[in-house]
Amino acid sequence: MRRVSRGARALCLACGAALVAACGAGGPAPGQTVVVFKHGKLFGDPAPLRALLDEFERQHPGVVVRDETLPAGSDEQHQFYAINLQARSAAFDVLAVDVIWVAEFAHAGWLQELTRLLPPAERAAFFPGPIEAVTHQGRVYAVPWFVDAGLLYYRKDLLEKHAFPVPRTWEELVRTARAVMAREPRIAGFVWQGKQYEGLVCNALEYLWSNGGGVLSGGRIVLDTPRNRQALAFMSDLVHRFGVTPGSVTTATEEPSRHVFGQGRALFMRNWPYAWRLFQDPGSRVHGKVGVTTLPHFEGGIPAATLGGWQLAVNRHSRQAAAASELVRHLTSVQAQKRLALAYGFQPARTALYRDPELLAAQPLLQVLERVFATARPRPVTPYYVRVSQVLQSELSAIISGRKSPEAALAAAERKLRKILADEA
Amino acid sequence: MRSALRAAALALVVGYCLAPFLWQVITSLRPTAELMSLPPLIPTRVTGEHYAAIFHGHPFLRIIANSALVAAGATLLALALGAPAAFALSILRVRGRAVILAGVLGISMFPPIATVSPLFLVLSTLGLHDTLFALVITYTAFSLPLAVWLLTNFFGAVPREIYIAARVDGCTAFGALVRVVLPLAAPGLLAAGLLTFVFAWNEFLFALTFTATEAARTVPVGIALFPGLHEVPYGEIAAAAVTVTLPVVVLAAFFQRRIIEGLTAGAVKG
Amino acid sequence: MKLERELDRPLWYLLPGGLLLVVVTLFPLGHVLWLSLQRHSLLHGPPRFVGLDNYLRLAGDERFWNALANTAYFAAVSVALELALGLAIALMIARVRRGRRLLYGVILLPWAVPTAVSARMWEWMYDAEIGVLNYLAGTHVNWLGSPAWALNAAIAMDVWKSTPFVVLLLLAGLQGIPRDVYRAAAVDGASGWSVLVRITLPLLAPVMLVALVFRTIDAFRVFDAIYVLTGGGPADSTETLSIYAYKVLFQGLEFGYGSALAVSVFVCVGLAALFYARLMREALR
Amino acid sequence: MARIRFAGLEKRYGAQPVLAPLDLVIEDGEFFTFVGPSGCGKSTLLNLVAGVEAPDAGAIYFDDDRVDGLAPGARDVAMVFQSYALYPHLTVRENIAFPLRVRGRARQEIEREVGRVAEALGLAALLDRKPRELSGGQRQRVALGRALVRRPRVFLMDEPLSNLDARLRLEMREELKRLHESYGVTTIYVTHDQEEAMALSRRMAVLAAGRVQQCSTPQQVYADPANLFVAQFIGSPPINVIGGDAVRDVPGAAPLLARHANEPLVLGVRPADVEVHSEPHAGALLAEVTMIEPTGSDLWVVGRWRGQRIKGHAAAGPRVEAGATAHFSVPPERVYLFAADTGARLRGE
Repeated sequence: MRRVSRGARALCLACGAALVAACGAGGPAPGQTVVVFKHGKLFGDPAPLRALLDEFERQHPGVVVRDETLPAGSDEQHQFYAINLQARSAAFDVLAVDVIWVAEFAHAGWLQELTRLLPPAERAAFFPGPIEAVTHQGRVYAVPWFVDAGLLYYRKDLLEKHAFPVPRTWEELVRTARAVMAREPRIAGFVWQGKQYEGLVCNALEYLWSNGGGVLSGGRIVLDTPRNRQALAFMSDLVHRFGVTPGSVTTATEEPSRHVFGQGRALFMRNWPYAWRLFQDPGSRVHGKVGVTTLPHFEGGIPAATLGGWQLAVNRHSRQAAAASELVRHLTSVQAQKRLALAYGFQPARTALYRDPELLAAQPLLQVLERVFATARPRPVTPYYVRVSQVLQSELSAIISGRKSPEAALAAAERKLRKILADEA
Repeated sequence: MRSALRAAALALVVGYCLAPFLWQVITSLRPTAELMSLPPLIPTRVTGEHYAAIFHGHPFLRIIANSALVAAGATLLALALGAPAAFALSILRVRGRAVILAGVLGISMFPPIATVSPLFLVLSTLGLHDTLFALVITYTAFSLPLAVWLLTNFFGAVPREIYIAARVDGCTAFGALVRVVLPLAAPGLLAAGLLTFVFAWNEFLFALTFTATEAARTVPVGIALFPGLHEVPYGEIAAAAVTVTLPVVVLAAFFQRRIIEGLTAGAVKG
Repeated sequence: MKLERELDRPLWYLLPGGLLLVVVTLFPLGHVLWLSLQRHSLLHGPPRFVGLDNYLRLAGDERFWNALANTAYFAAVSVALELALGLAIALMIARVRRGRRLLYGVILLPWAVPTAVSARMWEWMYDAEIGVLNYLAGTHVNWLGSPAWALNAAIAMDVWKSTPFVVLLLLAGLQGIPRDVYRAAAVDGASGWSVLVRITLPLLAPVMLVALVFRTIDAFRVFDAIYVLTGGGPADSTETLSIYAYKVLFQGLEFGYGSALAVSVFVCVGLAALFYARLMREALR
Repeated sequence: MARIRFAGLEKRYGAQPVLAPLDLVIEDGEFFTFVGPSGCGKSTLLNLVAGVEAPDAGAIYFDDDRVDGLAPGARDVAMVFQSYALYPHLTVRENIAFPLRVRGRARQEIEREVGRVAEALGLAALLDRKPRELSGGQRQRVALGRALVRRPRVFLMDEPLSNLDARLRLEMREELKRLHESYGVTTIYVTHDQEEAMALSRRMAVLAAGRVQQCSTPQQVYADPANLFVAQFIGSPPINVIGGDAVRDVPGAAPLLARHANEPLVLGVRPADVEVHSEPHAGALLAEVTMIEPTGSDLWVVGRWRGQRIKGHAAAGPRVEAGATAHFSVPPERVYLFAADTGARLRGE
């Protein structure tokens, strides 16, 4: 093809070369087994994690651990794993899995069963929520690594100033918020995440569970119930009747709500634990004025928080399954979780660590978090979670944007979710 | 009176086009403290902290380099493949050229969403996911129809006798293309090249799906997904947006006559 | 002299470009059509041929119809505004002499800025609490957060970004009209308005039609603006066909049903193109 | 140099014949012209010789080499175009040097040859100008220079002078003739201007609808036309044509008509051979004068005889006025006879 000018041909060669280089470093030395640990980018210095992996290599001579990171975006990691696991790739052995993927990947037969690592006796050492998330049809497919859950942030100074206790129930929260809003200029009562995305599902479930409701029970959709209608009506009223939550909640994700609270322009906020560390910064306008507790519940309901965090699993097509399982055991051990907690501020999945004096000294918040994580529950554990979530996102958004009544939205959601389960069966 | 009215209207048009961009520039110079509060429309003091931040914290330079490389690569390839095709269609007068041109125009209407998933699957299995090469090839293919269409119009303006003269003077067909037709149609090549470059510089859907890390991430995706896990630095986003817009604006202003030629040749003869 | 048969056949020149187009455009389209006839979800086992099931599901999927309605509304309103505004601006600046280069540079700016980047700019301006639009207008409208406003906000941004394209096309069309046509009209004593209606617009019609085609097809393919501005929310009020297809394909990883959605976008664009092609042929006759 | 031979050369566009099978030989060094109205196939023939178009049948030989399969560049043919076809982006020097540079000739050789040709065509002062800075005549000379510089075997000229103004055209005609005499390259010249063809060519072929009507020397074609088309096309002002029954009344035509008593005939006589007198004259037709055309050197008189137009050359003597009658003498020996239906020439023995 003499027509393609030399320039174009040179370009293709250059890109080709860049491609080859990108494929990674040289192969292992002969006789060594290489365990590849794939996980989302950890925000912070990679050295502590590397130290843990080196320690593992010392304990298991002949085993080399290569640590490869993926972009932080949850969607992108989800795509990466699905593409490679479906293509039966063995390019990685241990993978960090979001709490909502375990059921999906296990159902697709991509994860090695790890019940051996986490026999029933051992499970009590972890919080119940994560354990429920990693169990599929009675078998364990991942070991909880670290935990995340929804919290209630409140302005300690303002509550003391206006002599209000920390609210235990949603009704109490609304009463307190309206009272303080009346006295404090330009302050929102309660900010949270209402944009149409995964975060909205996390927020809404906390209302449903704390009113004794939910989405799934015994593998069946139980959504359109009076309790759920009452819970979501309340959620909508926060915006449209009580005026406690600004209308802009429909575009708010974690960061915008954290900004509003961080600027001192909100009394209460629902968010993940990461925000606490940012408020400890002396430069923050709310430094020292912020308190954290479990989210309120409805009268007669139970406290509940949506579970997040990451679990470690082993690739079903891995050629070093044994070594990989050992690595998972090592990384989820008490010592490992403690060192990771100290280094990256992760919240350990093992309950024992929440009474470890050294850790408590470094992170006093852990005391509160222990109570929160005890009540933390995984989002509906089903292999079809992504489709379920897409339906919930649009119906919940319809409720808080005032486009549909809670009753209509719940009815539509129930119909669609039933169809999905029937469709997939 | 009429001229005053016309001047006011012009000011309105210029304001309409520039205002959003100007506000972005102001935001990018606004100190973080004042970022979130609006009473002061114009910041009390100007700071370059955001510009420093985007090049320090985020691999922003790499993202700009990626975009420039991909856009330049796609432009070169699109011209390298488009020019001979347009030459065949306009000067060599290949049979059935009206059908081919209509087909090419048809392809240029393809919505990216219609072909992004199979391309994604194929590229992933070929291990080309998250590589600049994947973007270059895709962008070349998607800008080729427009490039061929424009170049066919521009080559059409070259008198046929000149091509015959070159052939009679001893050039092969390819020789005539390189020595005579291309130099004469240089303005056209530039116009088509610019339009291809701007298309590749602006493209978002393919970049979003085909790239994962800053190894191949381009500007539009880099800015759309700018915030890290915890931070939504509006100041830095503004700085990034301004930094990214300036080169293209300079390019557009400098080559504007060519771009307009390209648009008109493409459209008016459409 | 030996009979040296020069390989002059033009097909060799079309081959490289054609090959690339086939491999990167036609083949994937064929593949999408094939995928749309299958139940192919990356998460749930190997693909299975299911014929038109995906299309039946499409017909029954109210979210598809909502997305189609949003896309059609987006296309119709944005294109109409862009043409009207574009024509007004083109007529206004057609006779500017001084500073013409600078003016064209300014007008080119919105078109040169990547859509995703301008979406971030407008998202910042549209912010309900600290956005400059609310501040200047003294209002407190939740532009991107309320179903009533969100899609219109996206349209406003698209109009800002794409009107320059229309202005440039129409300017080219205006320059195409020979000067002496206007001189003749002046001699005939035609006034400003009748010159516009009886001469300028008719002569500009073909170019306006081309602008209409380009813009409509682009509007039907809209993805960047919506993805960055609202992600399709709130309550799917800004979810267009491309956005819904993207979610099904790359979040739900359902390549079968997602491909059916992608085909629906392709069909819409195809119909629009055919409709205009016929319109154009009549206009040119 | 080359002796050009066409053997059954034929060209069709789809089913429509553009060039009927042509068998013709053009001698080495000859200046041969193809003349005919537009669309008669002369440009197609030129393109076939140049190699830009491929024939549907037949062959072209330069001396003994068959060339119709070769690429244009490989035929060692030079061509001058009506629109000059200069390379606008190259200077005069580069334009003239182009054919040599494409063939990879050495730099000094190129400089020497370009200098030689520029000198010969008076272009030395213009070498560094771009084509758009030159006048029509100068551009035409550059086009000639580009053709001459490579000493081709054959020169092809496609109506090179028709874009020039009348006076410049005559000047260039002389220059072409002078150049041909000094270089003696076999030249095929194509034009629709019969005057130009006759002035320049040693032999010429009159073409109509892709078919050669007549091929011989200009004088022969003028004096002894093979058919009515040739007679009407060649010679200006165009030949008088008298048809219908009036033919029999033309005085002096009797001996010619004798042999073709019953065929429908057409009679032709060139205006230059018809003398117009105010007084009666032997063997003259009496016609009413409709128009007078003074052309400086002589005076043309147009009359109407038996409803048909006739044009003659006014001899010296009293002036003939429009509206009056005059006597148009028709010398029998200068009359041509054609068959009315086929236009074929009929010769009296």
